[in-house]
Amino acid sequence: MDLSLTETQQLLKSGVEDFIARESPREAIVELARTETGYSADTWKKAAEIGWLGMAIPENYGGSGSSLTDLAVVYEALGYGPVPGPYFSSGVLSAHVLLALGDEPQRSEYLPRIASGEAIFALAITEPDWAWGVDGVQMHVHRGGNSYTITGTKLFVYDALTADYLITAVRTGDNPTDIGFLIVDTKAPGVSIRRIEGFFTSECEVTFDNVKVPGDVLLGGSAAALSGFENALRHSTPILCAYKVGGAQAVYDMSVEYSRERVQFGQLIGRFQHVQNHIVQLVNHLDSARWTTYEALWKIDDRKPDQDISVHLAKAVTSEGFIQATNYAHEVHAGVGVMREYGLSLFTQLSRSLYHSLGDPKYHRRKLADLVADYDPSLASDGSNGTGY
Amino acid sequence: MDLSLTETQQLLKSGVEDFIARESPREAIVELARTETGYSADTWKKAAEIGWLGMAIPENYGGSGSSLTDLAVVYEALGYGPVPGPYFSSGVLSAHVLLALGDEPQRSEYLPRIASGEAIFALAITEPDWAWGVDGVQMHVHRGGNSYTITGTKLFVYDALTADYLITAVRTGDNPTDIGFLIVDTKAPGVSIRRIEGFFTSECEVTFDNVKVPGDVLLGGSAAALSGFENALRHSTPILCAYKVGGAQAVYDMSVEYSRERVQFGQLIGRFQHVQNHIVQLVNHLDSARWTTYEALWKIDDRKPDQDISVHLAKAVTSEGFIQATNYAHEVHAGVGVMREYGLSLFTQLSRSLYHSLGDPKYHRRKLADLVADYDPSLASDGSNGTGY
Amino acid sequence: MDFEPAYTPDQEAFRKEVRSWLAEHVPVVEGNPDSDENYPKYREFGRQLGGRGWLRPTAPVEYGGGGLTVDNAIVIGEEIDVYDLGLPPYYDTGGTLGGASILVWGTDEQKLRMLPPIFKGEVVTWQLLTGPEAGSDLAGTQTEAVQDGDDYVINGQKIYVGGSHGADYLWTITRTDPKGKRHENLSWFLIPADSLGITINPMELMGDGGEGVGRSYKNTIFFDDVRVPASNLVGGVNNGWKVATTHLELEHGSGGRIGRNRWFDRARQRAMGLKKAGHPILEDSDVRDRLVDVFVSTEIARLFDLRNFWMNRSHIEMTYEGPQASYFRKMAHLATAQSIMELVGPYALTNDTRWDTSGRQLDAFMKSSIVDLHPGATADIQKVIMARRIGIGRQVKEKAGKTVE
Amino acid sequence: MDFEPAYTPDQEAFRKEVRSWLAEHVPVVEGNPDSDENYPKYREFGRQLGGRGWLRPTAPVEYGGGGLTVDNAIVIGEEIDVYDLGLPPYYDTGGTLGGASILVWGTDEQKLRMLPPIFKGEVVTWQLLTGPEAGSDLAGTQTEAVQDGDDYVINGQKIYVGGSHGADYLWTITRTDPKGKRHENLSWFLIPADSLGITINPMELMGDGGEGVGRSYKNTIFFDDVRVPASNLVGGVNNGWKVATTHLELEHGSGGRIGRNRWFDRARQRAMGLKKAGHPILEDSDVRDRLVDVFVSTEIARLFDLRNFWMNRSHIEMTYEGPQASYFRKMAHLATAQSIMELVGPYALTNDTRWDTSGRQLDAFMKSSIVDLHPGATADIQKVIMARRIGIGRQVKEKAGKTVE
Repeated sequence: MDLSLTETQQLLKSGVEDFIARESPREAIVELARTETGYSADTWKKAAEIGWLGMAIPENYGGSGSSLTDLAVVYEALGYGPVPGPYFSSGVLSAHVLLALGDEPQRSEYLPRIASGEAIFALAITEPDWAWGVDGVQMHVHRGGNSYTITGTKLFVYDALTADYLITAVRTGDNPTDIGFLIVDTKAPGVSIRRIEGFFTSECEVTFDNVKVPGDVLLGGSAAALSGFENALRHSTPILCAYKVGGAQAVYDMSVEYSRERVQFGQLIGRFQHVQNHIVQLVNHLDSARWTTYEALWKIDDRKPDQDISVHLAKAVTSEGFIQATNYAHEVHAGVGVMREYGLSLFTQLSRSLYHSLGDPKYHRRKLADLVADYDPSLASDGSNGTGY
Repeated sequence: MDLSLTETQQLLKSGVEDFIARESPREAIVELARTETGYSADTWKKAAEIGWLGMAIPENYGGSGSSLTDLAVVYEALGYGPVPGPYFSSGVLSAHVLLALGDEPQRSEYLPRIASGEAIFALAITEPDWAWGVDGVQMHVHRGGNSYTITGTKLFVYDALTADYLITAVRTGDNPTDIGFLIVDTKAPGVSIRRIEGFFTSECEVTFDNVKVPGDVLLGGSAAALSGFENALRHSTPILCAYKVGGAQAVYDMSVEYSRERVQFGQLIGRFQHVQNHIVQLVNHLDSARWTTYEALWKIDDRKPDQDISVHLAKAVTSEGFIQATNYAHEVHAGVGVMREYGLSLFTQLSRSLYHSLGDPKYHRRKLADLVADYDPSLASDGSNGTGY
Repeated sequence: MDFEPAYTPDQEAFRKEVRSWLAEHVPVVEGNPDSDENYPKYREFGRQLGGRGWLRPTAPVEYGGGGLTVDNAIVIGEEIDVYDLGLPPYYDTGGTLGGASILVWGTDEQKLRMLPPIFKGEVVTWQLLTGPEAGSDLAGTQTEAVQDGDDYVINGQKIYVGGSHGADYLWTITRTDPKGKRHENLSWFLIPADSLGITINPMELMGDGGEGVGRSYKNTIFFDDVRVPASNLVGGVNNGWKVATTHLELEHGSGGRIGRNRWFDRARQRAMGLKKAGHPILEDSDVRDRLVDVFVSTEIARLFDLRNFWMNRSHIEMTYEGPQASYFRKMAHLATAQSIMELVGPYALTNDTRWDTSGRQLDAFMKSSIVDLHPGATADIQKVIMARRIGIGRQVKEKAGKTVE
Repeated sequence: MDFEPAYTPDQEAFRKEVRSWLAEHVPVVEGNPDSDENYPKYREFGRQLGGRGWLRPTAPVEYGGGGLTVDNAIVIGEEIDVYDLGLPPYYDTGGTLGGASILVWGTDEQKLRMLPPIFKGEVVTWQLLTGPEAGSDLAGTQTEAVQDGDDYVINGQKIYVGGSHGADYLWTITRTDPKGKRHENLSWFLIPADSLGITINPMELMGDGGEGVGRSYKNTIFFDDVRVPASNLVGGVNNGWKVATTHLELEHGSGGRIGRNRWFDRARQRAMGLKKAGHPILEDSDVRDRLVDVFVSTEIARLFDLRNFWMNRSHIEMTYEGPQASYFRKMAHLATAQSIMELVGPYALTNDTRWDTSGRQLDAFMKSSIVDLHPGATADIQKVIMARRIGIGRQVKEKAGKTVE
């Protein structure tokens, strides 16, 4: 048993943290939030050069085939920023989906370009009848000669505005498994994308108006493909969790720091038990998010049983925990916390925006219920470890 | 608008409080909890003489036909004790059911005896397949000649051990509305009753082994009867709520008092914000329970619209609030609070025991959802008041 | 007990009058009511209300109010509530709270001079309560006023002030005796907003738009040698803390209100328009559960406000009830925002013209439920005040501030 | 990262040995394990474990322990966990915590004399931490010890002590310098329970049976001129607070554990047997939601314990983690008890022989989840310690107590 990072991971962690402190300090991130694309293309390029965008991609496709835990080290640091941009959408989620569903020519064509940062991918699943997962996909595709035609709207698509390609889920028939994925060039005629106004970070509306997609880019479309897609989600979700853990850690650090500086009624506010209580609850949410996430990473990296239990648990806990962490931080900070330039509200906004990404807590808790309510520990555990449920 | 008690109600309140302080002080109640029946027959007799057991019963049946708010004044004080005994089961719940469902001879026979305290009634609805309400009634009745025969078990029946008669819900057919109520003499052959061990207060197991019940005692058995039964519940539930409000008030008073006496680390514990927080949360639960209950009482007494909304709201809020109130009180009291002789744990036990009585919060919240999710305020409100939803 | 106001035939007749007048005068606007286009319409409507004495119905006529009974005031409040508006129908809490303070603590001369413009809706007034060094700790303000002849000279800075459309008057608490005892060294001033030396800069808060400053915002106000006539000092020199307790008490919720449960309505209305995988989401039991969460907590908040309204109007001595209502509402709104986010999904987070149908209400609520944790004393401070008033750990309970003359 | 202990072939062989030995020796009992009938069986089993050195596997052999590696100790812990038992398999936290204190602070002579009986399971030891005047405030104890020749004479009272089957030794902290500074006026004593002047009276706590004293109970202990040899003072005169920090630290959860998520199992098992209106309640989505509540919060508690176990055994410096695990578990259990009550209905509240199928576990948990909020420092105190260790409002963080020699 060893719950620490390896020495290499420690080095990776401090490297990433140094890079972010230099390239993307909090003040710069506050400014980025005002821009049209919402992220720094310059930082993106440098991150690609270092190799972050290829970590989820095997070496033969131009990546480094890192472990999920390595990947999580990077994303936790990005979340600490919180560095904005389509890093997760392209370098993790889309990479995993392409790996799971693409055929050899597709992988060879797109994965190296994702790894190099040259092509940005995002995943378009959800629609105006909002529900996470393929059950919510109602947009039909029409086959015509050597191409597919799609018309309709995808909604709440993270990072679509900055993407070159959208992996777009479509319904190919009426059976539950009749789901396919098209790679749509965002510059194709009939595609229009705009950011949706509000408390969102990067959610977009994507409209397809008779968009023609060449016939060789349909991924999946079978039960086996859906299981591959689920595998891609299984590997991506803990990385999103790590990003939120990083965010919650930042919010915790800000709160502890502020408790040591701010004086009211002649005392450091951290001496008031009400304030202490907020930070205690905050660190409990932070550590809950952290250790459920780490256990999920370990289970996948080490091919342990019950991976899905840990992934659903981590996602439910981190999504809720990130929101609660920001709420408690706001109670600690009072007025200062809602001043835009201070930076706390970046995390507040993110915690809300990412709440529904890859499924909200209710979704994951119901999946968890299906897995654990009838769980028989003797079937999954090897009988010798203490982590059976 | 006037949210105060009337002068008469104020007098009633102080009369009841004086009586309880004299006849049933907290120390005596702690001792009663050790006895077989769990209550004082002597106090019961005196309460009957004063007329408390007849308050819910019209004058022509030997009662005083008081308003629900008057009744609530008494039960809030009883809950403050908390005075144990089948007061509510007999004098409120059973009285209301007999009034709603009994024919004239039945009312004339039983209601005066309830009012005088001579006969004790309790209501037996729930069964081993536990679910509140008539949907959970599976015990069939068999008609044979001039009598009914029942066999089976009623479970978690409050106050059955001390009751002379059980109003027993039975299934008369397979339609949802085929529910009848038999008045069963607890001394009839084949009836066996025992208190169930555990954290309960007065919950009992009642077993019927081929019990013959004379044929003229079936109440209800039609859709109209079920609606009468619901009306009896509508009038009884806020009284049970008032009893819990009294309990929560007692727990609050004990906590505030203790915060002013107990010294730790050289300070009165009430000076610690952690302790203050517990009491603040406690009083919020107390006042939430109080005002939702009072509004429900007023709506019924004054025949206002939306009574059911207020009744379900009050029951959901008070059941949860009473438990939370005791939990916070335990945090204030630490070790002293779990010493039996101190008396706090009487309320703790009661808050758990009554949690499921007349339906747990989930039951009432679902009923509330059915009423409010499609609510059109223009249909129910008179358009001039500010209490539309 | 009676949870409803009772109305006489006269009051019902008055209701008809109010109703028909409002039908003619309430401005019809589209989009954000606080936009540069819409705000002036509400401002003008406020002047019209003020002209009839309906802006501050119960205030004495000699001070510009309506001189109406509480019951008639309730009628006006209920009728304007139908339009989802309050009194005044725009941001003027400085006038509401400052007016109450002047009414309790001002001299006759001050009342006759200061109140009519406020109560008639001729001016907009902002309160300045928070300094960069003193947030919750109002009595620790660093803003100073020094007497110089017939004037006081004020220096300092206040933050989180006002809104996006300017003010005519400001009021604040200043330190007038730097060496005096805490709570006995402060004075309360009404200050013309166009006085020389006042600088007003917008502040960017969470959720304000991406480019520049968005919808409605707060301001930072700098005082550099601002001269204010000594006759504008209300309540006596170094007596400012007592004056403050009046508006603090009201701000802490002791005034109460007769309200509707708007957030439940808004959440339900938004949910009615939505489907999930083809089915109306309102049929989903999870969605209904969250809707009940919203209903329960906002109903309790309504009942606390109603109780406070009754206690305040009936002159029943209040203790912890004001801050309780305020604390409960703050926390209930935070939880309600999350319930709404769970029940309508990402639609809670947008004010997009195409995808929002709540009139920007839900998206704004996601932010305001957080921002509102702090103004008018933080949730923590409300708990501290409750504890003192309840007498937790103390035999002598702290008394509530004076809210009526 | 690796969340599982790794085992060598030797350890796996050791596991087989342990497993087969346990299969032969674990007592087979029915009903309440703490009953007068069953307790002696577990007591005897403890002596057998102690004889093999498996009762305190990692303690040095010379002091009566097993002298085993941590990994072998984990193997024993896991194997005994299969039987839902711990080490020792009965109430002896006084031995666990007191043994650790003696190991850290005792002289060689004291260790050789005091530890073997404890570590071999020959004696049962109770800790006496709470006085009527000093609950959370251990350092404020009113129990006094005055030196008289080679003895100390102890007077005072302690409450919430021990269990229902008596003890051989007691240990406590006493004031040995009434005028000394706080935390520098206390001494730590090991006291034979049969000393003259000791009176042990049962206390009735919430949930103890209706007639007389029920299942397992706590005691009040009176000291009237109890003489204890000065050689039983451990850690030095007036150094008792430092000795206390060792067991307090362990009691606050810093030791961690590798555990299973028992409450989820128990809740699910109980629910499996129940139907609601004819349908298995486990098919009800509300019941499944509550089950997930139990799962989530008890899994987090398990992970916090596991992290602490790892940190403690790896000698990583801990700060707030011990009290965090303790605080989280207390609150998680309180919430879990309610979730269980909601998911199995009134069946959660009974230990009735006919209607309970949980082996009295659920009913006992309804009470213990409340009673356990307080011992080993209240939930509030755990938060206070966390705040000091995190350094909330302070630059210098308080250090954790010493738990290993």
